[in-house]
Amino acid sequence: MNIAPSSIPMDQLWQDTPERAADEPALVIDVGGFEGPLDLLLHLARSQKVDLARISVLALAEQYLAFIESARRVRIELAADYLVMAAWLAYLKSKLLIPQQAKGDEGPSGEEMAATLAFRLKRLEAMREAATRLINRNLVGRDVHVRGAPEHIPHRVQSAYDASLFDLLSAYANIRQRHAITQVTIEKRKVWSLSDARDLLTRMLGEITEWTVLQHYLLQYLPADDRVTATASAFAASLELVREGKLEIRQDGAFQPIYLRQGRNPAVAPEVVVDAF
Amino acid sequence: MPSEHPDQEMEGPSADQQGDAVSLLEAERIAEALVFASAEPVSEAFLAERLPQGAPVATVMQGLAERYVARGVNLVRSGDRWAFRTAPDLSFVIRKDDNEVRKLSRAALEVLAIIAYHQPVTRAEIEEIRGVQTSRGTLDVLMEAGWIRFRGRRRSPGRPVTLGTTPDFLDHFGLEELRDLPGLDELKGAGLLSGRIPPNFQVPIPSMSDELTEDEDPITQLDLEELGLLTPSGEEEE
Amino acid sequence: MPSEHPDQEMEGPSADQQGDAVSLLEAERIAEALVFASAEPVSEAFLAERLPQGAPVATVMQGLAERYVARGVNLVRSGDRWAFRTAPDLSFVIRKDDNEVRKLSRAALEVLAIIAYHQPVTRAEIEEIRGVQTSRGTLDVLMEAGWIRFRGRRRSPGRPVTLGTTPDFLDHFGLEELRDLPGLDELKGAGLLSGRIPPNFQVPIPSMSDELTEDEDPITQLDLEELGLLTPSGEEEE
Repeated sequence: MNIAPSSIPMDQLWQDTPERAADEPALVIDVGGFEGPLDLLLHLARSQKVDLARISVLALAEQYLAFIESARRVRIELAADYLVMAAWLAYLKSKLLIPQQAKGDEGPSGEEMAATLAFRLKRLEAMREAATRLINRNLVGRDVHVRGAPEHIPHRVQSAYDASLFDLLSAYANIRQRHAITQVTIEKRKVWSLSDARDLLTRMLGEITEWTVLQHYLLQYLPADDRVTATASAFAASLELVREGKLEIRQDGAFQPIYLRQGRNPAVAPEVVVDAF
Repeated sequence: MPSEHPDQEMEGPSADQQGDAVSLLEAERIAEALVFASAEPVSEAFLAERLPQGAPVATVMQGLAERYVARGVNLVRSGDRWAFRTAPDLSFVIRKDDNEVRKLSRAALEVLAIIAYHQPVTRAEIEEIRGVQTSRGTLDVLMEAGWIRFRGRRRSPGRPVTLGTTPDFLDHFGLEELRDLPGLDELKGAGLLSGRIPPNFQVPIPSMSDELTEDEDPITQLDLEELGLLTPSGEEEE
Repeated sequence: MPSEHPDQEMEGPSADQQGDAVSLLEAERIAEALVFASAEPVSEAFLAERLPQGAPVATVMQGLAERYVARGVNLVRSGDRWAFRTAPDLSFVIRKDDNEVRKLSRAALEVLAIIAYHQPVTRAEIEEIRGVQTSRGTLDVLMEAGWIRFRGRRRSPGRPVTLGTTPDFLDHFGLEELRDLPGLDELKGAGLLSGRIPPNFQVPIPSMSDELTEDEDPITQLDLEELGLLTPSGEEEE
């Protein structure tokens, strides 16, 4: 990767990066060449040397958590994606280890969540293979060649002018950006909130139909300095999400854990099909 | 016309056939000239406008393609466009100094594959499959190369824009149709091109113990170094 | 000497001939590909270096030239260099004007993009967005390309003319409707807009109907004449 966000040294990850505006996407840190937690998981899964369809998700989760722990022991700061995945896997692990309850409204079982994860890994691996097969085809300019001395350009002349949609959109983005950039207000990067975490998770795993006390797991993986602000912004963010109907909150009593789950008005259609099981 | 009965010419089947053969040959020559003269593929619509009235473009092109099948230059189809290309087995003789092939990053290639196999696909769906945000410089590189394009909008909340591949993608990767994407049918059959877990997707009940199974190794410090997360001299502080 | 014993065929002289025929065909294929892919006519010395050891270049090229003699493309020699050329009797199909598709200037692209996103838009509004004056020539080019049109007149002081895009615009850029133009998030996602834009930055959703908005009046024949777009006797093109 040669793109700016991934080339930021890891030790700067939790420091202030004032050149980043508030609406910049979350940092994608290329941990030793990995592109996100799913990529890392896929690598770990391969080291189990078994077919992805027969993989032990529990063992995989433990490997991942052990990996994150070792990184933390030597104070390596990891990108938020990796920590949120760790929280989710810790939660998944706890569900897999606790015998299945009969309660109907507890959302997907640990086994179903594990299946979702295995499916996503399998799908990512399949796309990797497809990409390899594509690039190994006979490519124009590498394996096969075009006429070296063309005599005409066979356009069906409807307009005497040519431009592509990409040209058009680039021109528009450029001109708008050139005039907007003068009014940029630089905001300090805020601590990532529960809703950030939720976005990250959605990206990694699809819509979470049952989230319960993930926050509890999440806090374990936050850097110590950020825990207080994260809790505060998490609460504010979750109220906002409730108002938008994207989240439901339940608390059984004062000082009891706060349960969260996807609301009735999700931003995108749920991806996890629980009915299939 | 070599017919002995000029006044019956229009009715005699052999005269028709002969006439057809002549005009078919002529149509082939014209198509050959048009496609040969162009570096980029030529659409059937473009050819149809220039071939003799009523010439069956598909038949003409099939015939021409057969003529070139064993030659050093082949006539290939991508979508509804045709192009002459050097035969793949001869790539070794043609060394172009200026490598015309764009070097794609691993991420860009992966995104391209996802767009090709899952199209029409939204950016959010690509990110869900890869589990990471698409970094800037990935989609625009693919658009600039002319391999992907905005297709339209999904009829779903938020009406997100969908992405798909272009005719140039087919040409560059030597595909006649999107159907010819390698392994497409298997992937479909395995349910790996859907956003949903196929009902037959089985995952064994995970073992309930913390112990590693026989075919697992514990993660060691060395592994972390291998993964590039730790420098070999990393100190353990806690 | 044609062998009468098929099982001895490999030893007879015809085997040599067969082998020669194979290697001659292979040499022809290689020469064919090399001449095809080269931007310049190819010298026999260049070919000799790349053909199989000892292949008779002159014979190979003669044979290849004969193969193409009645085709739509001929292999021609000038001096000791070889090149493919369209058959002289077919030069009429390669029309010169096919090459005369001009690339749109950056200014024209900008103006077209602003009209597409912000329509109905007046010339003054375009200038406000671009920060520079738009030359008359730029609008003329876009009109000539058939991508923009006068929509009407804004009901505001000076009654400025409003501009919009045409159906040909959608057709050319592969859009089904104006709403398919990507919005703010999608431009950002594709890496076209950077994240460093102010919070109040907006990308308009283009108006989706050809009908005039409430603050537009239809354009009349008289208006067009006033604008100098039509000579008084001119025909309306739309």
